[in-house]
Amino acid sequence: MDHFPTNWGRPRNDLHDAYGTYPIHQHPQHAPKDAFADGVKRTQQPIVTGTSVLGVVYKDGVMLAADNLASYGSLARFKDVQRLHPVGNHTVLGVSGDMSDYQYIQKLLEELVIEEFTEQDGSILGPAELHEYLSQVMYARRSKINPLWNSLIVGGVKDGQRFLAYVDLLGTTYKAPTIATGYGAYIAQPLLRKAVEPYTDVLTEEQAQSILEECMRVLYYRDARSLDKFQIATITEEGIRISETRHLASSWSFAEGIRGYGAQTQ
Amino acid sequence: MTSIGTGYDLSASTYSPDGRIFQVEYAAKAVENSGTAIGLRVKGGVVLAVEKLVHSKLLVPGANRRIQTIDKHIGMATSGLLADGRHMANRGRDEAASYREVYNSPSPLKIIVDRLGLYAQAYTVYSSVRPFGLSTILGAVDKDGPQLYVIEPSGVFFGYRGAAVGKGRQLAKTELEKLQIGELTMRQAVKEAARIIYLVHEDAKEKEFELEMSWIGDETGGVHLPIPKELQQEAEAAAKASIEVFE
Amino acid sequence: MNVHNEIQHLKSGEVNLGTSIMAVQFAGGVIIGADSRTTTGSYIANRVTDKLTHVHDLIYCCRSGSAADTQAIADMVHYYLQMYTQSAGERPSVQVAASLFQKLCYENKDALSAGIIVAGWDKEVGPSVYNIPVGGGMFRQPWAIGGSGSTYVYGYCDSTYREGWGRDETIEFVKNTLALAMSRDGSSGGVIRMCVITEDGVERLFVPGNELPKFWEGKDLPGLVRLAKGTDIVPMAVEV
Amino acid sequence: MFRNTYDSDNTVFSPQGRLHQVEYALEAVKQGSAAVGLRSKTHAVLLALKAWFARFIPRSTGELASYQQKMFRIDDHVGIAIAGLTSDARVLSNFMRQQAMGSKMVFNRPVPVNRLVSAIADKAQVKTQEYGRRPYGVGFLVIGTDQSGPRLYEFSPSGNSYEYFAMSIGARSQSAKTYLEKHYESFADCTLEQLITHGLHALRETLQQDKELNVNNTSIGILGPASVHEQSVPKGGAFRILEGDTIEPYLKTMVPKEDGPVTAPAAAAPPTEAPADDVEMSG
Amino acid sequence: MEILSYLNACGGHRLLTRIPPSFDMSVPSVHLASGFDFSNQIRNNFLAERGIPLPKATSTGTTIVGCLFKDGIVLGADTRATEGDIVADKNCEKIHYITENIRCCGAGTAADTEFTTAMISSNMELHALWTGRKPRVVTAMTMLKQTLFKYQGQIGAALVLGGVDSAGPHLFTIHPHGSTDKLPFVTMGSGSLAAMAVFESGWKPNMDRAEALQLVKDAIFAGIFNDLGSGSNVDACIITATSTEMLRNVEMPNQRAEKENKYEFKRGTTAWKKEEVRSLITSEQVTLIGVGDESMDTS
Repeated sequence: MDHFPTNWGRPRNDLHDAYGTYPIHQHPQHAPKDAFADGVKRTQQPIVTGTSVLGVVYKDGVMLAADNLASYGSLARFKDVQRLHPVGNHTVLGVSGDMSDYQYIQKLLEELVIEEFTEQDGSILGPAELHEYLSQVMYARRSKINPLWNSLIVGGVKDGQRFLAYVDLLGTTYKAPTIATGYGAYIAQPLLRKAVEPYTDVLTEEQAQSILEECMRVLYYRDARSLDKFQIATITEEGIRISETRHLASSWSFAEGIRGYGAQTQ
Repeated sequence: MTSIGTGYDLSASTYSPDGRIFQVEYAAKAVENSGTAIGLRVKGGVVLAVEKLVHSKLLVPGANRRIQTIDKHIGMATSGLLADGRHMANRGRDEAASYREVYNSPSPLKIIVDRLGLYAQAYTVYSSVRPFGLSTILGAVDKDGPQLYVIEPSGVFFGYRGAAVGKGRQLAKTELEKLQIGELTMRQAVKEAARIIYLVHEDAKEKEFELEMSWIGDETGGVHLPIPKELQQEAEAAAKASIEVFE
Repeated sequence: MNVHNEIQHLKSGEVNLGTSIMAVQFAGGVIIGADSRTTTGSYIANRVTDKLTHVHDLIYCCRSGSAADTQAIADMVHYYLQMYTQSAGERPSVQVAASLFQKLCYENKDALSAGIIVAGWDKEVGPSVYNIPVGGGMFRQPWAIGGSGSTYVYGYCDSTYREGWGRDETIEFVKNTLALAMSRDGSSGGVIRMCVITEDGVERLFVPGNELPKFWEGKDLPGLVRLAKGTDIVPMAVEV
Repeated sequence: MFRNTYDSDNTVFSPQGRLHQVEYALEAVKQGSAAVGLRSKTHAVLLALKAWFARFIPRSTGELASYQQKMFRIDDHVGIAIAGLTSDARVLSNFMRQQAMGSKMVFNRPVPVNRLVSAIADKAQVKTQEYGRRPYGVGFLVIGTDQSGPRLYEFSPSGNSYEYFAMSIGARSQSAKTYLEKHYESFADCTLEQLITHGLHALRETLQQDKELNVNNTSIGILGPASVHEQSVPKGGAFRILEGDTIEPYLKTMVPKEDGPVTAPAAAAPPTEAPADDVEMSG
Repeated sequence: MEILSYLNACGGHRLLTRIPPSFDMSVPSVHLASGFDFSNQIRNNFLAERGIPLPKATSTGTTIVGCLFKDGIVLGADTRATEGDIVADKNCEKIHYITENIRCCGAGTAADTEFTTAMISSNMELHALWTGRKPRVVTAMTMLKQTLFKYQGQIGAALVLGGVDSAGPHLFTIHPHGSTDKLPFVTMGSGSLAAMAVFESGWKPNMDRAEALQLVKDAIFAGIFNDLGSGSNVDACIITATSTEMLRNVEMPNQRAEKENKYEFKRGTTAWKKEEVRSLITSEQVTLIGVGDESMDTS
């Protein structure tokens, strides 16, 4: 019991002490400060970054693709980074943006999955639940003026439902049959809209794969922060498959005859 | 127990004239009245089993689990006050999560046991709280292989190859000592565990019970999981058969 | 990721030759080489650019920096060298060409962003390579590298270059250096274009983007399968 | 119960390892009027006996007298019936609602019922271990649905919670329990109407001699598709509480009680002096 | 005057005025230079820093493309013109005439593309008359890039120039700062990424006329449907050695649909409770005086 009458009648904070487990003498005397209390300035730009992630819905599930590059400014710094992250057996997260924030998100999700597992009650977090959770995390962080500098695609299949949705550093969310982040939103999205959106219920896995590969190729041609090594994650009713690294074929032969930028011919 | 009623046994913060803390001993009594729990540390893993006393036939069989999961690789069986068991498990999860948070890797069981031991001990030094009426068996497979520990209400803990707590612990320990525990496979250990729980229960002639078992090790990929249904049935059938032979 | 900023940048329209360029002299001539990427922000506006610019019969330049600035400079030098040839009645030397570049670059240094390598063959000294970095200095070198990608390969060049190489060895050196720079520098990439300039003329060489020399580029990542029926939990990771 | 040395504080174990304060709290649950819960493969129902506020309101006010609230809606998929201190129940049910809303907001999923029950059980456990607090004086029957269908749980002030096929709590609940134990194996395949009839039969067992179940003293909580007697049921068969005239058709389905075989033996009901009224904090 | 000349010295065209080595810029000019006047630039930058923004120039969010094929060039453009977030013109023309065999698509500041191409068109005409030869695409390209470079990006024109001349088909892009690219397929404007994606996945060498036109249409569609700055219809222009075909509004994918219903309310839709008719006419008795002879003459 708190014997200071001034502390009585305050609203409870179940978020802070949901189970009333604080030993009595340790009850916090002060409510947590709000985000603006200190007037701190936060660093805010991404440092080591991953570029576009693509996601499509097809006949049997959802497919994501991302290359294996983490850039440091214009330096192609790490060329074997996996940006498709499986969560449980029904969901894959595709991440572009800051790689340190991505690792932090991985940690959050790991903690969440373990919490869920330790309940041992058969209740499982599917893609829709994880997307909702991530959107809450992202929005909460941007509201503290300290965003996680990422664009995320959450894709999965659970209970016969295909799920593909987006959330970014502002907490913006949307669901769509095709999603592309980063430069992919400008370059791959038009191709995906045309090739996938009218056919989500008929596209086969092979077709979806070749569309994604084609988009990854165009991105490799046109995005200066991309790489010709990429992976594809396929999520179906059976579970998750993430491919080993694949290498993009590219075509350059038409360039051989080009000379100069204007009148030059030699 | 000559000190009962003298007033030296009303608080965990009070010693009796002969230097005992009766409240801790009383807490241990709560364990002694509770269903037996055992753990076996064998080749490649750990097996946990509890004798779950069924106080009503309206209970849903298989629900109301008494073996809990602390982390992917850590399981926990308790004997004593059930609600205290959940409290301890929640604390264990917090500790395991906090280890992961800092070190980004699964915690060794020793660390969790150490922290939970300290936690239990803290409840034995203040008059404002009571000790946990709880003996806890913790099993895990960590980077050093299979591990098994028991934490007592006083906060002390020891590592074991075979451990038993609760009402039937004496008989169970005797049975465990007969086994070449280190030589058992996990599957053999499941059968032995089932047999021991059945034996101990038979001995006490208690009301109905349900056998609950779990394992961690090579068979589960290092993850703490309930025993698969078929194996459980097989083990229970064998246990029942052995009891009949025994009789 | 910061697409919005980069699009802003894109709209402002400055086109950059974030580049890897190179020139090396050898006994009989010079090899010049360049990647083919032109970017606005991180959008590749042209993936097959020709950054090897003809300014006279046996004199070429490699351009890095602003596309507009370097094209304007090269066009002017091209014009002056034609005028020079007409009035002097002979081919200009590489030194003359390089000096014109330097003059333009130095006198307009505040308005320009151009790093240029001039190379070629003349009858006075044979093969020669001049480096004219941003600011407008002029430095004759046996080999020169430039552009944003060059910062990644100084060590490689220093440890690899040997005097006395022949044509083919020099070509390999240029090709490998550029491939290394292109693989690390996001502002460089595409194909490798090279010119072999000798007394006899200019020979163009072309290495398509899918046939570049390969160096270490990280491991290939393994695949992964998780069945929905299986446990939701992955086995504990064991560091090997 | 006799006064003993070890029963005045929840932080004291008796030499037998018992916690008398917690056991007394369990008695508080028995002071409340009875509640019954049971489930089939498709439905879960709660039935409760509403005590009349006779103690506070003179009988002469007749119609104006109010009945105690025995059921609370937690979320679309969860409802509870209570027995014991109503004010404690309100604190806990409010907490449950917050947990349910939290789950909806953060994960966009209905909170798993077992976790909801465990959460209040864990809260209750703390109140059995620290000085200066008393254990909650209320027990719950919680019905809910999750991916595997309808569920029924009991929560008690000791911090324990169990899942049952059928259960009853509160005054004279042992009589109802006896009825349930006798019939529970048939519940799984019951229709909603049959299930409610069983529930009413069980609840009837807890009545004092001269009392009958009627539209005023009975509440029915339902989870699952609509019954033939229901007009407008929330989408997906969400939890709803039936009171007053709407329960008339169900009361009619009860088989009149014959003295003898159907009734549980009188000895099974624990003797109690307490009135069936709910205990008030101030009382 | 001194300040003015100092500002001119800092202005965009300093580089070019310096190029003839004989011209000495160190002597302050007393004449205002022709063309754009940048004398307010520093003041305006200062004002912008103080939080007074400059009015924004009208810019065409645009998709323009060009593509080489077997017999020549196909150019394409959308037809949306925007002012900020307002669609100013739903069917403007972005493929500008340079000469009969050369056309130029413009993106960027509308007025700049309009007037720059018009000026070059005029100069090309004069040049052709002067030389007596059919105009060449590189000539137009050189004029354009030199003009744009002179103004150091201040003329916001991003162009796709295409045509066929004695040396064959040619296709260029010209960026606002004056850099050019020579490529078999090009895109420009805010929709350039979308359009380029279509080219990168669909272009092949030596296409026939129909294939090339379809590819150009698809590229413009990608801009129209994916880029908010582009919209409305597709214009195309096919230039071969023998002919130039301007295909105005060759595709119109955004026609307004016919309304399915009339949304007029029937008489009596609104019920009323009482009806009252009041005469608003005031009648007056007028006595005419002297009717007859003195009445006004009317005809």
